[in-house]
Amino acid sequence: MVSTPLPEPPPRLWRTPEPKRHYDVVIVGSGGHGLATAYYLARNHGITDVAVLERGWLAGGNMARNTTIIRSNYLFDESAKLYNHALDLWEQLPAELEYDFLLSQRGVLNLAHTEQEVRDSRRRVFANQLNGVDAEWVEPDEIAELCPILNLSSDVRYPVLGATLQRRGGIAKHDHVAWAFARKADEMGVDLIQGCEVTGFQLDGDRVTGVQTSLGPIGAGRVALAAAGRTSLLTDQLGLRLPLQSHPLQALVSELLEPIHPCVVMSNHVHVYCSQAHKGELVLGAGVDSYNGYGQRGSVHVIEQQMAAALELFPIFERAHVIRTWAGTVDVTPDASPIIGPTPYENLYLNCGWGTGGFKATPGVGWVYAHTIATGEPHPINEPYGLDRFTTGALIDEHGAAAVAH
Amino acid sequence: MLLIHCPWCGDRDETEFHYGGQAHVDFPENPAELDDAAWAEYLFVRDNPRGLFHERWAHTAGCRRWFNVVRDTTTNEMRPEKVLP
Amino acid sequence: MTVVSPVDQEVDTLRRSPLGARATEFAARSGPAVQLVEEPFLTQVDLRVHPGSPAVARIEHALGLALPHHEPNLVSGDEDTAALWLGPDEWLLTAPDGRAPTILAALDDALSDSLGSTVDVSANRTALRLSGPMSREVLEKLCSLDLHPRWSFTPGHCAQTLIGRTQAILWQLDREPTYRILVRNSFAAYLADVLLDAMQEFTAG
Amino acid sequence: MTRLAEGGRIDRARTLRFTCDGIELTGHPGDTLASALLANGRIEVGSSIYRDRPRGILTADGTEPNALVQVLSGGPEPMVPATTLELRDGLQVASLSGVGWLSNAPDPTVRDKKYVHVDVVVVGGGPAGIAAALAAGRSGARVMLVEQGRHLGGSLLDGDERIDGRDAGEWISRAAREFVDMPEVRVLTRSAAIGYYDHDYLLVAERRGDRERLWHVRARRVVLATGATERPMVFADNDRPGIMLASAVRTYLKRFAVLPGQDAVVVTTSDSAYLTAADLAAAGARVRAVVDTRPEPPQRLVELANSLGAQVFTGSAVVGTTGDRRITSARIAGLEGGTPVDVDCDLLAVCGGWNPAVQLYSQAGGSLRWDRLVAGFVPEQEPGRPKVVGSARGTYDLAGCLAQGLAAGAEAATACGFRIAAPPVPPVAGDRPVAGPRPVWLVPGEGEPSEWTQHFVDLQRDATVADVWRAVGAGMRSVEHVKRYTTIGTGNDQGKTSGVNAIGVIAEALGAESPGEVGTTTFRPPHVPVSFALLAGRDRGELHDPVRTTPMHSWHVEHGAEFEDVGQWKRPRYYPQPGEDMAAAVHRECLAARTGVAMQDVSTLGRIEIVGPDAPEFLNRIYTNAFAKLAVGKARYGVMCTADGMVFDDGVSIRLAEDRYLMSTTTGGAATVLEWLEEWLQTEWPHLAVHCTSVTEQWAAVAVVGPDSRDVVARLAPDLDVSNEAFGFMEFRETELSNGIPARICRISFSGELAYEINAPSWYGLALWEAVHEAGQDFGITPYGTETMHVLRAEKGFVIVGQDTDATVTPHDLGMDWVVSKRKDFIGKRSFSRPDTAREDRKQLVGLLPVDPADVLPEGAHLVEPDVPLVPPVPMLGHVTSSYRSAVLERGFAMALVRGGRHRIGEVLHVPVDGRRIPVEVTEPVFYDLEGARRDGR
Ligand SMILES: Cc1cc2nc3c(=O)[nH]c(=O)nc-3n(C[C@H](O)[C@H](O)[C@H](O)COP(=O)(O)OP(=O)(O)OC[C@H]3O[C@@H](n4cnc5c(N)ncnc54)[C@H](O)[C@@H]3O)c2cc1C
Ligand SMILES: NC(=O)c1ccc[n+]([C@@H]2O[C@H](COP(=O)([O-])OP(=O)(O)OC[C@H]3O[C@@H](n4cnc5c(N)ncnc54)[C@H](O)[C@@H]3O)[C@@H](O)[C@H]2O)c1
Ligand SMILES: Cc1cc2nc3c(=O)[nH]c(=O)nc-3n(C[C@H](O)[C@H](O)[C@H](O)COP(=O)(O)O)c2cc1C
Ligand SMILES: [Zn+2]
Repeated sequence: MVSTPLPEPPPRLWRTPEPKRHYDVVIVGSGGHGLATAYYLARNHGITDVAVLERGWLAGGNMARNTTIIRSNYLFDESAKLYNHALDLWEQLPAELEYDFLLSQRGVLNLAHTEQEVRDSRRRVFANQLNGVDAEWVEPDEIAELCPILNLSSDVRYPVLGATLQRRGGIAKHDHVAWAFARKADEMGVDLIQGCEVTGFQLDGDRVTGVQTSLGPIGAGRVALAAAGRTSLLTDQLGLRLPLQSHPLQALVSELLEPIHPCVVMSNHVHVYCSQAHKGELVLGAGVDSYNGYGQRGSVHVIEQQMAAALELFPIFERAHVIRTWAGTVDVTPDASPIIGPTPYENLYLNCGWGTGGFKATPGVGWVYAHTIATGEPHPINEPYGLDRFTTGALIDEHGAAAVAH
Repeated sequence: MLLIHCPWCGDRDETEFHYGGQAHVDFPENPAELDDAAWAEYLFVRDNPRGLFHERWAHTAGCRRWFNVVRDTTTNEMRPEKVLP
Repeated sequence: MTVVSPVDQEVDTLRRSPLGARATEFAARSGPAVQLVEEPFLTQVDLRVHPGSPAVARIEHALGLALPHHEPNLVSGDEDTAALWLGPDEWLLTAPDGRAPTILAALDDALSDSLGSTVDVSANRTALRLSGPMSREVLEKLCSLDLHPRWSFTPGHCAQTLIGRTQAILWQLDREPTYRILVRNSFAAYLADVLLDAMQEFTAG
Repeated sequence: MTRLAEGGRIDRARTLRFTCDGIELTGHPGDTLASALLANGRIEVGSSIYRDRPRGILTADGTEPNALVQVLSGGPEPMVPATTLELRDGLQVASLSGVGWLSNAPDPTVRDKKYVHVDVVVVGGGPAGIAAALAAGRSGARVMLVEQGRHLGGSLLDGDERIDGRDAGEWISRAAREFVDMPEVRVLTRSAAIGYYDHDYLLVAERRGDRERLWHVRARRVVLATGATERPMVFADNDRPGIMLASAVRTYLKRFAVLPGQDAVVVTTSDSAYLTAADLAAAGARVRAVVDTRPEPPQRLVELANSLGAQVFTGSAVVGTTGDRRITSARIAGLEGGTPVDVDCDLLAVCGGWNPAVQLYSQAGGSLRWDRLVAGFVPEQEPGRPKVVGSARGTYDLAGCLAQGLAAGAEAATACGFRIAAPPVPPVAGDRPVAGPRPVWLVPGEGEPSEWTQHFVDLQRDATVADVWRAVGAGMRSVEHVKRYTTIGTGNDQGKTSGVNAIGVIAEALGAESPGEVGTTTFRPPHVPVSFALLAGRDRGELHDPVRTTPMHSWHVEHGAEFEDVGQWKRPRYYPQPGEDMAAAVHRECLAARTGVAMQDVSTLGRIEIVGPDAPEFLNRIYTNAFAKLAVGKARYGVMCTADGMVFDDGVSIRLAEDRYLMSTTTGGAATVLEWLEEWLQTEWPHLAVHCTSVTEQWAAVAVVGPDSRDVVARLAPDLDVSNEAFGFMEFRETELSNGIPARICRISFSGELAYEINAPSWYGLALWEAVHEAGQDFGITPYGTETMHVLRAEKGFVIVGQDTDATVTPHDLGMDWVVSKRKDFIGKRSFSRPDTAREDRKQLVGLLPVDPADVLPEGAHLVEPDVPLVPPVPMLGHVTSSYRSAVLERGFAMALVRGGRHRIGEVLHVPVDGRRIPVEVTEPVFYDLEGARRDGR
């Protein structure tokens, strides 16, 4: 026996309740965000008459598909606040949720391969440090110690010139994170209803009073969307057009391998990122497929390029095997930052646009979104993330500022 | 790997093309007259349907022409868009 | 077009083609199955004109060449002097070294007041000649076009496409098959490298 | 020894030596590692991943969950199924327990890719696939037949069927010969179709010793003849070595002449395992019992079993086993009760039923349906989806498989324009009607299912019935949840043997009607594992990404330049002389440009010719400043913005003629700008008569910079009047250089000094460079790289797009209001008046002078108010975009984007670095030659 099994999940997770006719709050979508929101509505605001409606199986969307990278070393103040809040919560969640979902703060390296990437990276590190985000700039010799399998030779197409390091960053077992939230939310009385697709809204003028679902109408005091890639399909029902485009995003895993890759490595330029999950599989991802798509499948050249990139960085992966590839549907905004806040419709709230990087925000966004829903006002952390930024021009352009996603 | 029909060069692999998003979004006649919201709509808001989507591609590695197609965003089935008058 | 402009011998010796220094290497890595050589300094002129323009007839007359436009991806002429379809209103005219001034003058005359453009791109790309019975097999490792002779790609066809990770103009010259690949200078070394790499299967001892 | 005296497709004349776990063994060409191990009497492989239970070879193909080995020889490869690994001389392997390992040892394997187009691709070279390829091939269509195994034939290789009056093997050989004679048919064996992508794009992984090839197959029609795979049964202790799939036992007997056991029990849910019993007996094994879950199996089969001397148990199953490192007995009990019987055995051949291999059909977007009669998931056979034939769709009789194959092949070819009628189906013998199976998902054990911790469902993941029960007990209803809770189906084998059994068990746990109600999990590529290296192909190392170089590159290399990656280009960064570091070299290069003359290779700048009567109007719309009125012969600097008003490229454009401009772009931006221009031209302004042609590589260019540059250019271009009066700033001239090179010389300056950019057709690039170098010798002309270029331009406050800007910066933010036309409209203009974009206190470009001139600020550092405590979160005012030590100023200086920066000029701010605060004065972003006198030279 060379491998240790994952910790056994708890024997009780959730009920399978019948939907009631009305809830104080209906959350659409049981991804990590919907579940964390339900949990914090109950925990922080005492609101437990809540249903989370899920068209498929619980947490079967992007929550089931992401490469589980957690970090908070984003450039802009707004982002640093949001993701660092999430990171603080991550650290206390295993105890609080009484669930070992394998949070592993093994450190995240973002590699820089060009002089401009070095400038951008160092800019981010300086900003992080002033924002209280643990971040360091590391030179190749230090990288070699952190991740010995990286090819740090100067004799490669795009040599590694340095990296940013966030030691508190890492990974967690995605499915179990969702189940941990689900279990506690369920315990506190939240109804998790699967196989229930929201197809439209009940309206009283500009006030949302409930939702139409594949299981019939359900009334709601407030409706909170947490539907990720399908958000705009819902808002289309109201004629509310959002700056969202849904793209396939692919990822893949290798067979189980003995521990070899001790941290998380991301490279924007060579374009791949990789970690080794707890069981031992290498988990790799890169960028979205170029076109819009809801098919949860992508094109193979994206995978091939990703493999070529992986081998540039990690020659030792040569004979590892891909055993499975898959895709999610991610909702991308023009500035690669999320939208969290109220809508022009009374009682309708929006959380979307997380694109390729919303897993790490799960507890943080649950917290502030719950606050927004409970009080009707954005939490200070999500204040800048309103829809109006696209009109005023106050984008939070993490993408434009050359920070990496995921 | 999508097989995309360039109306000029014929069928080519997706890797020869660049995606251009929704088709038929015209640059406003007179941007100065638009209010901020309408301008923001032009800049940032595009349809994102599940199902048939009129979209643009550019044959960047080939003839460099832009053209429109209709694609089903769930199955990726594609057909040429009828050339509009 | 019959006028051959005299090539200035002295300044000529100052020219270097992107792969000029690698000729012996190419020869050494070629074999009976497949051969690679650079064909430097071809005259190349990019012509843009609407296929319905009255200038087209004048241009064809001046060049002594049809501008293929009824079907895409076709070449008229021969490997010496040719017009390659690049797009619905775009052709690449090729000719032996040194003809650009005469071609440009002839085209500008023929275009006269009609809309269009001509640009000398002779130094923008170089050409690689890939020939031998296995040359199609070599290309199939790098290029996703259907190169099967019975179907779409035969002598007299050309296509702008990707070869490996670079864009190129692929032109089949004859049935052997022989291909001429026009590639932008800065990508020429890369293209040569990937071709030589793909050839190795058929040329290695 | 368990190798039979004769038979099999092995070459007994030759012996291959190999080692497993250090033990030396032998086999023959034709063996797989698994068959060779079995022939050596070794059935046990690595123990199980989590429970340390002994495990043995279960299958004879790529569905193997247990016998995954680490190949040690020839570049270590993890997790290779022993059942598909072809034996070769010197092979060394080690057994694994579900986890492999990686090593850096060199890998001799050559891997490449090939792109092919076919009319019809047939996946699977069994009878159905061969038939399909024959019919399609005879039409003249381009056909590809791919078979993952070593030989064509599929399950015919293990049987005794006869086709067309001959041995099936002969039919296969005849077909193979016919394929060879059909020029448009390509047969690939040892090649697995691993992925089915949109628009009928298949990936086929071929493996042939040290050569691997990934075929990219674009097909017009696809026929899937992937066969069916056998599944095991779920009973207590069903995982002991010696328990094998019944069909695998047959394969070992027939293909490899290996008898995996002497005392056999056969347990089955359908007819097919009786053939295994017969073959075992024929090979000399004792078949002690045949156990059939069906109360009334076909009488002829019962008679057959009896004739073999086997005791037949009907309506029964194996409910448990004993044995330490190998099975020693099977406990047989009636499914409706009764006293169990223990039968000694060293081999238990199991047939839990058959799973049509529907994975590729599902990957293709096809839907599956549970078929009760087939007792498996079968393809729905929807129109527009690939055609599935043979046992892949649950057809288990040979005649049916052949008929479907021939029909599908003909139909596919016809659909591609190669008309052909389906050939007649050859008569078949030895093929028997197949009676209905009786699957048993859960063989009863002791106690409750929740306690059945030794009823294994997924051998590779060590997951049991108890695990499934636990998942369902926790509240899970979906097969997807159970998969993730138990990890069933997530191994190397992707649940090929365990998947449907798991679904059956879940159905039982949920009390569902049938597995169909539960449904499958999603099938995803790759169908069989494929190495990272094969997917990467040749795009590695030197071929990873094109290296773009200028015509002068060889000179730079010879002269010791250090290079920088800019986009795909290699650009000289600086030219160190012996003993110099970058700072010293840059200092020297800068001084040369400021005090004498220096030269830089600027051939990498993007260049686009823009031609047509509407070119002036077009550039007016693209650039923020006006270009329509630029005089012919003159040059102008321009900035372009995206529609949301952010700077995205800049450069100098010159007007060659009334209707012709030559635009230059940044090195990295060339392709993007050309695409941008085409997009606007074609999709927004098709009425504008303008054509764009990329001429980046048409031109080589050398910047000649410094007060002595005029003299150098005068020497170079004797025909040119280089006086200020005759050749003004931002003008260009065409001339012939002294060596005869035709050149276009432009007076532009990115350094503030008198400077010329000499352009010549790129084939003269090296000669041009050498000529400039030569002409400048008397002036000590100094080649310089990008780093010096950066310093020089920063001293003058010129921005570099992408360094002093990111996608959040407007021209106004850069203090470049002068470049923004008030009169005309252009792309991005409307965005400037948005509330946030119009804010006065946006981040604006300023200069910074460290109060201590010795300080050089780190680029990327942030600015803070002097009195702010450095306790996070520290409010930041902006960041340093460019920072250098200036040779002429003899001090550090920087440029920065600072909130409300224009109004802060004169203020002192702090730059915190490593806990230290560096005080800096905010200045205008021009540091040198404020009045701009130097651009005209001395
Ligand atoms: C391949 C991949 C890799 C990624 N890697 C990372 C990473 O490393 N780090 C990181 O931080 N982020 C990563 N992400 C992004 C991250 O997964 C998402 O941003 C995040 O999961 C989105 O929030 P969510 O969990 O709530 O979304 P989801 O899990 O997608 O939840 C949305 C739910 O809404 C349901 N739904 C939608 N419409 C309806 C409806 N009409 N009615 C009812 N229910 C509905 C969906 O079924 C779904 O379950 C990755 C994403 C992908 C696809
Ligand atoms: N219950 C039964 O009695 C039973 C069950 C199964 C099969 N059979 C018999 O088996 C035969 C079935 O013929 P068939 O042609 O349908 O199937 P087959 O099993 O004979 O052949 C299928 C072939 O496809 C190959 N294959 C599968 N997936 C592949 C992939 N992704 N890439 C490349 N190759 C792949 C396999 O290696 C195999 O050789 C019939 O003779 C039938 O009687 C009987
Ligand atoms: C972090 C992570 C690790 C995974 N590890 C495995 C694995 O070891 N084996 C496996 O088969 N799938 C693995 N998967 C992929 C899932 O099987 C599955 O493909 C993914 O959840 C998407 O669902 P779908 O393929 O069913 O659409 C993993 C997924 C993630 C996000
Ligand atoms: Zn085209």
